[in-house]
Amino acid sequence: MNISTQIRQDVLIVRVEGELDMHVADEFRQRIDTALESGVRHVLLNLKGVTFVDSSGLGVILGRYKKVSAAGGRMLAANIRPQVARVFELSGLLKIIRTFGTEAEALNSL
Amino acid sequence: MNISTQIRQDVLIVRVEGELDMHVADEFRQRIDTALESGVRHVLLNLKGVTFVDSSGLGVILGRYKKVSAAGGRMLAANIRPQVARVFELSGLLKIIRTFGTEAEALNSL
Amino acid sequence: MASKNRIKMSFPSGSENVAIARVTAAAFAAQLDLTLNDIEEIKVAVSEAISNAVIHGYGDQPGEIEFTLSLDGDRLEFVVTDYGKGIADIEQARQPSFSTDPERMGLGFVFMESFMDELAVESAVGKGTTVRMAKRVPAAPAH
Amino acid sequence: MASKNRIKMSFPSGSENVAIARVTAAAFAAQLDLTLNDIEEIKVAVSEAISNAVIHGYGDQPGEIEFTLSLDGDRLEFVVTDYGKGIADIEQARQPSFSTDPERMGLGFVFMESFMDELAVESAVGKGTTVRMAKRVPAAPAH
Ligand SMILES: Nc1ncnc2c1ncn2[C@@H]1O[C@H](COP(=O)(O)OP(=O)(O)O)[C@@H](O)[C@H]1O
Ligand SMILES: Nc1ncnc2c1ncn2[C@@H]1O[C@H](COP(=O)(O)OP(=O)(O)O)[C@@H](O)[C@H]1O
Repeated sequence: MNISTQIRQDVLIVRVEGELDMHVADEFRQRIDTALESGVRHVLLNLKGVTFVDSSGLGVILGRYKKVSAAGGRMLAANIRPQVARVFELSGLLKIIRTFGTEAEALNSL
Repeated sequence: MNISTQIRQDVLIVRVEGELDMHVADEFRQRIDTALESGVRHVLLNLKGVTFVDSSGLGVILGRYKKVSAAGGRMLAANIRPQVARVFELSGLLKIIRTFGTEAEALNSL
Repeated sequence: MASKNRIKMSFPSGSENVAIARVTAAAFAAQLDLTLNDIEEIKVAVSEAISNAVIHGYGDQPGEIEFTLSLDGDRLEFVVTDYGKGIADIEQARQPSFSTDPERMGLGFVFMESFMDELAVESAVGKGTTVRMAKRVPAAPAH
Repeated sequence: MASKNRIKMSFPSGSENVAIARVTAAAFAAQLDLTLNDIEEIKVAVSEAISNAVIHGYGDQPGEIEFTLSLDGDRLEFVVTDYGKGIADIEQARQPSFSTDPERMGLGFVFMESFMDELAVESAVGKGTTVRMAKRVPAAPAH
């Protein structure tokens, strides 16, 4: 897994690459939580480079969603690959995290 | 493995995709040998889609080289990926089969 | 193309082996002419079963996981065994959203069930757990 | 990241299992921070050893192949065992271009030797063959 983060106004953009499973779950969680400490409001996950996700990866995303929404922010996702989207859908996460084709579209929606 | 063949004047162009190992060696050999029966002179292997080759795959290529050169023809290769080229090189095949960046360059050399 | 095959694997409990098992399962499944979707489903189901053995079966304890992949005609079967903690109430464990770990989603068995055609769980507390999953695919051999 | 790991596999002799073993080896090696070249070399060496077990060890006979992958610090080891025909003269067999099969190139051992840092062959006629290969890589764990 590779993660890079960028802050644009009150949005934390998280760009992830690789496979989101239990092996990387802790690091994935910590990287986002650390970046959240800088006091942004919303989170945009760019999942373009994510080739695999299972319930361990989804669990981290759901946890961050809860944190962000408890603080009044929104969580969005962009560039989800079709096979990853299916897993998101089955988990119910697509009902609470809006997805967009591109980062720009997601940012515009805020 | 996927193979398609095309005849251009006296050249049989063989475009291969996939992994050339012992599992596909027989089919690889037969496909080329059948196409050779139509009486072409030279063979051009386009290896663009070949992601892996080991000594079983090289053995088939060497066998075809011998057949073609015994009949006075030449064997050329185009679009070899770097990691595949290393295996070719170590086997000595690069000394007897000339390689080119593109099919067009290879055809021009004949 | 073989219509029967079987690979046995065994490895220590550890998160680094989840991806290896998943990749092996995908390569094993590629013997059949599957869609990318089918392969993805198999990878997720296998990932869940192996992750469960690591997380719930062994927790922080060392232990060995057995993973058997078999093909018989159009039926792909994956069996994951651990000799860990075991499951007291299998029916409850299989309920969507049920998890004994507050940090987890309780979706592992949901994914295994949705993505495979058969799922059977055997378990004995203190002895371990065996998860048997199978997928049937049209018998059109690849390559 | 674990600096020690070990996966045991066993499968029937058959050409369809060569790619599966190769892919598993690549996934296993990916625990370390290897170059694509290193991974490619491992794939070729493993492919040669497993192919030899299938082609020369068992020929057309059925038989079981054991494949063990281990990691210890910066050392990756791959061991391939068959219980087939065995090799009468190991030194001769390892010579470049030597093959008992006129259709083959006699390059299997050459590739294993060139692409790995250690190669050891044990064999007994009628009992089988074990090929042990190891590669040392800088201990910079990936992920
Ligand atoms: N191999 C196992 N060993 C022991 N308990 C298990 C095992 N697999 C599953 N369980 C139990 O079943 C519950 C539900 O599993 P699952 O649906 O995969 O969700 P999750 O992994 O998110 O908890 C787990 O929380 C755990 O209590
Ligand atoms: N697992 C094995 N069982 C029996 N004989 C083997 C085995 N591996 C290699 N050999 C013998 O060693 C020879 C050389 O092997 P190798 O260098 O891989 O070349 P090739 O596979 O092209 O023959 C083979 O031709 C065979 O006689």
